[in-house]
Amino acid sequence: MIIIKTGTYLDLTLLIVLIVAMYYYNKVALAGKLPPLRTIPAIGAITEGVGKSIEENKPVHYAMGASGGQLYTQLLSMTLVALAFLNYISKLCAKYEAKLIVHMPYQAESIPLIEAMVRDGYKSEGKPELFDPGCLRYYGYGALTWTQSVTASYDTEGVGLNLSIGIFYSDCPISLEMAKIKGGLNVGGTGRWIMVYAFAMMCDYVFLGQEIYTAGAMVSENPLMLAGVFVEEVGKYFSYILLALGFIIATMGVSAVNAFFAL
Amino acid sequence: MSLFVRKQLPIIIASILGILMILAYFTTFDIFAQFKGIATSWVVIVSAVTVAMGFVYMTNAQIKMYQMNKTPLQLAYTLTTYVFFGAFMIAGLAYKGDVNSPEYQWWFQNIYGNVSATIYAVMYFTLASSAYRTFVISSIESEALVLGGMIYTLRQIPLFQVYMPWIVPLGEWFLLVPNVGGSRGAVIAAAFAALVVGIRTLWGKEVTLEVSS
Amino acid sequence: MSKDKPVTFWEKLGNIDYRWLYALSLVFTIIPILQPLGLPVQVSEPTIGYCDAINNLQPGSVVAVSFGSSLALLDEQEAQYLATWKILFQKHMKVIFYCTYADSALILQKHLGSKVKPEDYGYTYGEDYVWLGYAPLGEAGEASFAQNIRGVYPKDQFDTPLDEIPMMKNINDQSGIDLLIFTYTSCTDVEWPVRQWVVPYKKPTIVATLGCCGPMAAPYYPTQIQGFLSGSGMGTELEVYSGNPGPGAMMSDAKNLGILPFLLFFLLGNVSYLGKRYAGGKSKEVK
Amino acid sequence: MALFVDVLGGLVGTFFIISVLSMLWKDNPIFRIGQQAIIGATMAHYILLNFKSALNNAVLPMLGGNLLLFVPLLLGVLMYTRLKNEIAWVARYPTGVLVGVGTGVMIAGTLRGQIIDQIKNTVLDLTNSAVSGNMTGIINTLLIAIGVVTAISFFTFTREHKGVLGISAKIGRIFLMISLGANWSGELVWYLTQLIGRLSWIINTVIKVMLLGG
Repeated sequence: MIIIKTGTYLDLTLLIVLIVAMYYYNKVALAGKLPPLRTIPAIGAITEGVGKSIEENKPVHYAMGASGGQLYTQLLSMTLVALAFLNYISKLCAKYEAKLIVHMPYQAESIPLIEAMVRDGYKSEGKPELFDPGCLRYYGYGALTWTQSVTASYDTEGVGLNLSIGIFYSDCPISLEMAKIKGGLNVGGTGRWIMVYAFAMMCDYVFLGQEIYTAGAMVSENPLMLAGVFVEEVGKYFSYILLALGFIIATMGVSAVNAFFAL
Repeated sequence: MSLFVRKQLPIIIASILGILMILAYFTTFDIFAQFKGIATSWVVIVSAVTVAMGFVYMTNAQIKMYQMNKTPLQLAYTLTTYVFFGAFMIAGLAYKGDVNSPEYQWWFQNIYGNVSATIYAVMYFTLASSAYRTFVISSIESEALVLGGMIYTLRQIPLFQVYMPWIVPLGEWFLLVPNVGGSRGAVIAAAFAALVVGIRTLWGKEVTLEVSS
Repeated sequence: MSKDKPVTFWEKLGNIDYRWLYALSLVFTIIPILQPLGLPVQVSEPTIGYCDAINNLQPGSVVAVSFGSSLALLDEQEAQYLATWKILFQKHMKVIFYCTYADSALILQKHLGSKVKPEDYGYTYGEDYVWLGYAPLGEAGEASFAQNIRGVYPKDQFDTPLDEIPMMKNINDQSGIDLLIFTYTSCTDVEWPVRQWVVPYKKPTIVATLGCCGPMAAPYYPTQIQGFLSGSGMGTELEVYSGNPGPGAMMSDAKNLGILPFLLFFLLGNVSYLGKRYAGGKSKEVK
Repeated sequence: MALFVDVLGGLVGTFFIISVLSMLWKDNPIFRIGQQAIIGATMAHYILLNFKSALNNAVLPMLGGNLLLFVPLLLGVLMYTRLKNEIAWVARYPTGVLVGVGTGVMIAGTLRGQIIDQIKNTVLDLTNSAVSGNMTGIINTLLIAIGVVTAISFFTFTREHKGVLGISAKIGRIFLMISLGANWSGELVWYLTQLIGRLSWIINTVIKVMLLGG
């Protein structure tokens, strides 16, 4: 009896390759033997931005997108990365005692995770008393109320650093540009390639596409997350191999290519 | 309550559910597909029930804003929020057809429809001003950015299509060749990163979930 | 705008207050709205293909319109829709409208109720056109519709069972439809009609979408879709090509002029950069 | 002459359009009033839609005998424990359910849609061009393939961008930049259309038709 669906063999192969690679690199990471990663300049800019905020006596703004709290869709991974950055920026704000404002996404189901990340950030720096629940801002449904409210917040409260990481749609061209106009240091990125242009054009420091995931691992300093970066590289080699195999099979014609990728 | 119940069990549940969903994708067993159908409809219900929590946090934020700036104007802003909240709730509950009633649709179209369309219009200005700042030919990368942006912009403006007809095929070429190559590569790279996050979650090692515990 | 105060002429050229750009853009956009200029429009191949796909059908052919439009994005697509409805009614097609997005029903109600009334073309509801109402189909729903219309829409918008509607008597699935017009606002959705209508049934299909989604639709033209419209620009082209003036002409005029301040500022930004780079040290300070 | 209710709608709509556009000038009470009104309106809209959905898809079917639907309803209610610190840990259960299901959906969708199909399209485009013998097509699809390979190489983090990888990453970055420019452009012209649409609505519908009766 065939238990694996036709048309998913290649998918399964790739998944197994990644799982094996993760097992291997997790062991390497726990043994403390991971080689260093290429630096991403935007990471350093986050600390710089917190310093700037303190110097100017303005708050640090963190945004994960108007629709950035997706917990059960295909974009979940970006929500998790955005939460990792939220934890990081909370720690930095607690450490340097900078004021933090979190512009929450409209998905109310993500609020418990968001609050937990911020609380943990303050707690792990030994300053839980500095956490202010009023820093978590919720603006109702959709991008239009979110973009307007974020802009209003920049206006009334000022903006030192604006860190925007997560799932962004047509909300970021306004929030990023307004932060820039109000004198904020913009740092951010999204995994949604179609919107990366806004970050590339409006941010002082940008994480291009996949860089948010790698940067997320770097700021966490967690060996297992860093190991994930190496697993991603294994995946990329797999894609090169698949591409090469495809071209070899292409010499047998279009139908052969279709048959191969239908595996 | 034990540490296991408070911390580890929710992560184990997440892992088991994730694995079951993946089995539905890979295997021919109907039971997994049925489970997937139930689970995906349940999460929508969970999410729907959670929605009022937003109201609590919205109120927190409104109070915070008023505490920061105790002026009559700020009070008026805050009251405006609740007046419109009430108006929409009444329009959505009091009339036959609830959110589909003409009364609710009047509110919805005139306010929500216009504001959402205008938000897109505002983006024209923000994109234009960011390009004024960024579209400067200072390196090979920025030249590529400007080239991709400006040629396709001109291609979309009717006047340039008429008086510079060559801009049409050139704009299309930029769009369908280098743009497709670059974006495909970026999508594939990001997809691997997303997969790794997913596998780590199933493994029970996703740091975000551990922190939240 | 940089935080440091610009000193030289070149720096000032690159640091003009953005509000000048905003104000100029507004003025240049409003002029053609007040006074249309009638600037020329060139009709592109995909638009011709789109229009001809309807023109080439015999009168009385059945056209299904999968209408997935959003209120917020209507400005970008209304010219496409209005011109399409006019062509369909002028050519005496039998039309099945079905809405796939929550806002679509409101839009269609307005269009058929006041902007392009089918009755003005001698149409009778239920005999020449039907409106099946709203259901959030998605790709799976589109596939179901192609296989069994009644499975997805057992009743029309006005709660009449399809079996009681004369036009729908012999139309049960895709085989009773001669052309699909698929309208959408999420770029990747173009794959839905291709996968669910074109590949399995080789059904002639044309699509209408936003300007930014054109690049995603282009690879399917002309092999899998006979034509496509992306954005109000191609909506205007359809108006011109089919001889049905509409809101698109004003849109195109306003676009032609509205973009000019941006182009000017783009040039200023680059002149400023080059000036700073090559003449910055020698430039005269402007107070 | 337009009906009073239409005129009122037109004026309300115009107020909100001007309110939003005014934020480009500077912070002002009209913008803030509009913004606060929208928060309230969208909050109510969101609650209405979701409670209606929960009522129709869970509560009523449950009362009709489908008792299993009590589980997602309960999970939803458990989310509110986050509001009280002492029992906030309970919210991890519904969160775990959401994330677990989401992870499965994400992995399944990503493998085929975003990786294998993208590679397949790259191979197939070039193959089709080669089969048809169209030289321009071959060059274009070859360029796409080069773009794909080099763009992926740009996202290599475990090695420094030097030597062959450095060249490849540099080329990849150029492809990526062109793509960003094209995306920006597609949206710029779309947003310009939206601006025209709103201004045209105020001028041609509200002012000319509703107020002046033209």
